[in-house]
Amino acid sequence: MLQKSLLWIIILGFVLLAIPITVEACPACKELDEPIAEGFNWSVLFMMAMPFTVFGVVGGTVFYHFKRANPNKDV
Amino acid sequence: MDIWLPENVSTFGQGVDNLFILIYWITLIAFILVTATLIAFLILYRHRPGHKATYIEGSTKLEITWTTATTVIVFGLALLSYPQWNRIKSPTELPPADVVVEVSAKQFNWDMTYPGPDGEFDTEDDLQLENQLHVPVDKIVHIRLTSVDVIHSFFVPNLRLKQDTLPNRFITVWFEATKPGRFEIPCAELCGFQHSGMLGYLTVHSQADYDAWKAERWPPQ
Amino acid sequence: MQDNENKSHENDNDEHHLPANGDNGTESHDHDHDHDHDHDHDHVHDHDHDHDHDHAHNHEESFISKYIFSLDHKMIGKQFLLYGLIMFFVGGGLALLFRWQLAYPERPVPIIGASQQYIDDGEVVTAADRMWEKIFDSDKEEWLEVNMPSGVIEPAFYNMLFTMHATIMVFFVVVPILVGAFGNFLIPLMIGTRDMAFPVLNMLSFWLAVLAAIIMTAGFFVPGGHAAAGWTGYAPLSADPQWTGVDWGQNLWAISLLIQGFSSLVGSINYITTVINMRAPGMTFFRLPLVIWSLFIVAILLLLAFPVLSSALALLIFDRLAGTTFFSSTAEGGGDPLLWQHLFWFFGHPEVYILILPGMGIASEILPVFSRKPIFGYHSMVYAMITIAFMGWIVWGHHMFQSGMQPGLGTFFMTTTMLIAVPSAIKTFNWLGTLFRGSIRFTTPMLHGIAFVSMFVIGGLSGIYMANTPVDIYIHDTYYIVAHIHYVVFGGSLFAIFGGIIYWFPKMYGRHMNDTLSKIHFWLTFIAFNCTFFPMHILGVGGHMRRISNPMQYEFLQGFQGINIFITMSAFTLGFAQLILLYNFFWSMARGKVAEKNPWNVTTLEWEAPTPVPHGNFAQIPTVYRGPYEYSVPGEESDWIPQAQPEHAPATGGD
Amino acid sequence: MNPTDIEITESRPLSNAKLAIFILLGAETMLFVGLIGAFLVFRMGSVTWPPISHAEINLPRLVTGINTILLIISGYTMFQALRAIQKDKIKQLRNMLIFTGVLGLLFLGIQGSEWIQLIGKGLTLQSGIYGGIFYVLIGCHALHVFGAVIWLAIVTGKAIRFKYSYTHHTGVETCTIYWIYVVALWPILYILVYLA
Repeated sequence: MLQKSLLWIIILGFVLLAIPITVEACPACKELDEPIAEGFNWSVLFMMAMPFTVFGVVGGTVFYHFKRANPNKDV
Repeated sequence: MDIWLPENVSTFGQGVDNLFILIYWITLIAFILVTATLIAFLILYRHRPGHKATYIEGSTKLEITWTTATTVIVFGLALLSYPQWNRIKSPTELPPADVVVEVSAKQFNWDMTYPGPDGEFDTEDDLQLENQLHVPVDKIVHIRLTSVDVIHSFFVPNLRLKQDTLPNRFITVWFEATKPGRFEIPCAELCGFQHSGMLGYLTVHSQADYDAWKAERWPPQ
Repeated sequence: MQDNENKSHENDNDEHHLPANGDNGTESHDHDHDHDHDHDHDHVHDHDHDHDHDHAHNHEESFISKYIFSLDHKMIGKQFLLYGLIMFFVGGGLALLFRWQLAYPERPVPIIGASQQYIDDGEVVTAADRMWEKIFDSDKEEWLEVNMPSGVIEPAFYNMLFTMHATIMVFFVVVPILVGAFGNFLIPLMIGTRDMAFPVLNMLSFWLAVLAAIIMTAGFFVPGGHAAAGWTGYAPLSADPQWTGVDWGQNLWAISLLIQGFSSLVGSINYITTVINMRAPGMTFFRLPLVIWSLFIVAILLLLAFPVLSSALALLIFDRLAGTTFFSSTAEGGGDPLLWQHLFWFFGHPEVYILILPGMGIASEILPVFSRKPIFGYHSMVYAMITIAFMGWIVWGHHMFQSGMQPGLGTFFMTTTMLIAVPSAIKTFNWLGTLFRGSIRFTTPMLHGIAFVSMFVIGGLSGIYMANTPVDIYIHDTYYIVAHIHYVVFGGSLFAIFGGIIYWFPKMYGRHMNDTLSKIHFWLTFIAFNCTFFPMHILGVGGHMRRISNPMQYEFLQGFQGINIFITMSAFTLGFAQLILLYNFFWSMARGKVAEKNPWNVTTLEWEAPTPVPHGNFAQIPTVYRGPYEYSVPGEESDWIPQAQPEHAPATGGD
Repeated sequence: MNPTDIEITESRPLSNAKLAIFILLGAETMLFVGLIGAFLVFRMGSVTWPPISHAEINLPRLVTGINTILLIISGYTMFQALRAIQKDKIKQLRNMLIFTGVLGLLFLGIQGSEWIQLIGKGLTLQSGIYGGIFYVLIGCHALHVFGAVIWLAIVTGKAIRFKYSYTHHTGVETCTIYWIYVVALWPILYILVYLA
């Protein structure tokens, strides 16, 4: 379990570190004076989130059904 | 690497090269370590009569060690490259221009437009050149890149500069050449059947030569 | 160093030993009554319980239902393998053609170019010529005249060649073999079930793939030639026929990939359902062999990635055929030239992991078996694969560093991309850990496995250069990228494929592949591969752009011509070496040494099935008692304990 | 010592068919993610939306809003159909299925007539990205509704021939999941394309 949590902590750390960089850089995109940059920003954020959402929802549904059927069983 | 990398003639090129060389050493050491370990293991633990494998399922301590080590190294590399990247590409850190040239890519040529004596584009005194880019040495040059048809890529190996050109959009890149000379500007993005051979030339003049060239070419006011 | 977690799993296991009532209730197995495709299952069961051996003989099937429209996962797997190998030679042949042009620009290609000269003289000389004449009548001359006048490859034709080389290799070779062939053959066998969840869909998946391949190859022979915008098909180049002169070729390219998308969709639904729902009793997720884990993860990636490509392809087709302007900003009210890259790489980067993850899985199978040791850090291997897969979704922008995206996004994507080095390093170190204090047998599959690890190390390390944005400014779109992708996909995936073919050949065809030929093939491939692709790093550092047909046009590249010639020579050797594999494959299928049930002494379930594997795979569904890599367990007499061997039973040594 | 096949499959809490539908919906979502991603680039990347060239085009928000409500009702009736068969009420199942199908066809019909009007007003597939992405996005959903209606017709046909029972109705279940997915997707597209 330890490796798993360690891995996730590192990933989380990286993402957290990356976010301020992006945010900080984002005024730069506005100074490009091109609204199209705005379009890509939104699209990137949306598309980045979706695979995780879809995987989470579908995986969660399946997991819920399995857990409800056998609360104690290891799948 | 110096024998492989073409001569660098831009101010920011050394930064790129340094990062390249740093990564080169890091990856070389990593490669040698891993390969040496691999070969050593292959020899040491080859199958011999009477020799039995040891049951080892893994080691959390080791996993943590190498996970942390790699993370530190790659993150260190990332940190080192932020300033270089911003210096070259960030529009907020664009140094003020001494010379501005508009480069419009088309199948299969580079159209260079100089603003002419009045310093404004889209006026009558603009100077149009095909595949020839002339700039003075030690001066900051802004290139306004665009394209009339498909995506091309403005690549000057000696400047360590590459930027795709997009139709109907302007992207400004900059460079400051440190040495006079004639350098090639290939197109680095597939742009059609004559992509190979789409080639321009960058001529870096000394200030005096550049003034002479200007006097000769630029239409009188 | 015992892993605590494994222990706790073992305790869990005792709770769900299933009741021991194997032989009753066999006739009332109307399970899953609600699905149409399940007759096949019922059919299978009747057989299995009636006859404990040699089911295949009693199974009355016509040639067509057995070999062509087969519903059996093993046959479909073999069909995918054959299909992938055929396309491998098509794709490889294209590569050799354009390699010739790179080494000797403007010189006629040998053999093909030569025969063109014979035709010029009015002679038809070779059998291939005669066949071609029959098929295309006199069109061949016309076709060659357009694409290869006097045997020299035209620049436009050159673009078609590398476009198709990459498209075929990515979509029609590596994915079909790794996912289609190994996935179909291995998943039901290794999780201990009789077939895929939906055999009809499985068959559909294969035949859709064949249809896609036919459409893709047909593109060469339509007027205007084949797609010539690179395998990435960057719009606006691909969006408007006027930029490339290619009309129907590009449309067929897009249509073919749409069909391929359907095939992948159907296949991945099947894989995911099978892995979740059909595992043998006791086969918990953390007892799955790593190759099944990798295929499961890849199926999820394919499922979620391919539809995005489909949407992009749909927009592209609309642009080309319906007059929309999604990708061309030059038109009135036009769209955005970067949109295609945005959508394509959102699919494209996960696709890269689709190409490599099953290779990792296969290597993780082969290494423990021939080191006679458990895989080092099973759990961290699984988590590393999951991490790699899901990181794939947040790094796609690194393909667009120089495309004109905002530099701020570039910074973000660089950070996430750099991160992928971490799980990749974990995997590499774990493979090394697997070899540590093992008892290594240098069989041919093992050689391929080791080659996979070492080539993957080079491919992975060279990726760091590209991930680094400032360095990427320089090496983007140069041969450095070409070297990197080939070290990962050829050095990685294809070595895993070769290793996997040789390793599972005894189970697939009941015979061994000829070991001498396999070894010759391995060493030739290994050396020629490195000679072909390693110098490309040097070319890339020299600034050699990819996708140019004639490097001699550039002054700064003329010094590299020697390297280019060397690469071409090596590439031809590499191509020749694959003929050995081809010959060995077919020869061994008929004449190879007959294999026993479990020739390599492997613990996983596929080796529990009789050889050749009958319809329905197992006489009885096995029950799984332990993890997949129990080799050299202390205190055991035998150095391997099969997954299906009950607790505390005396160990058996193979057959 | 070995369990039989029947025990293995029956021990699974989700049938293969239902599981496959959930997985399929994941892929369907990603198809729309690609199209919506493209839409966002255009929508958020434009200073004015609709673009100046289409300023006079008014999307029929009200009619489509009513249409949205129709579709949501059809989702409810579809759910009732499933509830009916779970309570073994075959007749109610049949009625609800037919009702749902009619609502679905009505939705498609209204959409179609709107399209004809819009094309008449000059909003076509060729009129720049505004028209293009509108027809592709809404058309893709309409195709899904169309597919769902065909599926529903098959299920209804089976229901009329008494093929389903209290214990035996996965066909209805999978169709319901798909239908509700298509219904649930619509309001998102409606808000994105018509209102935002």
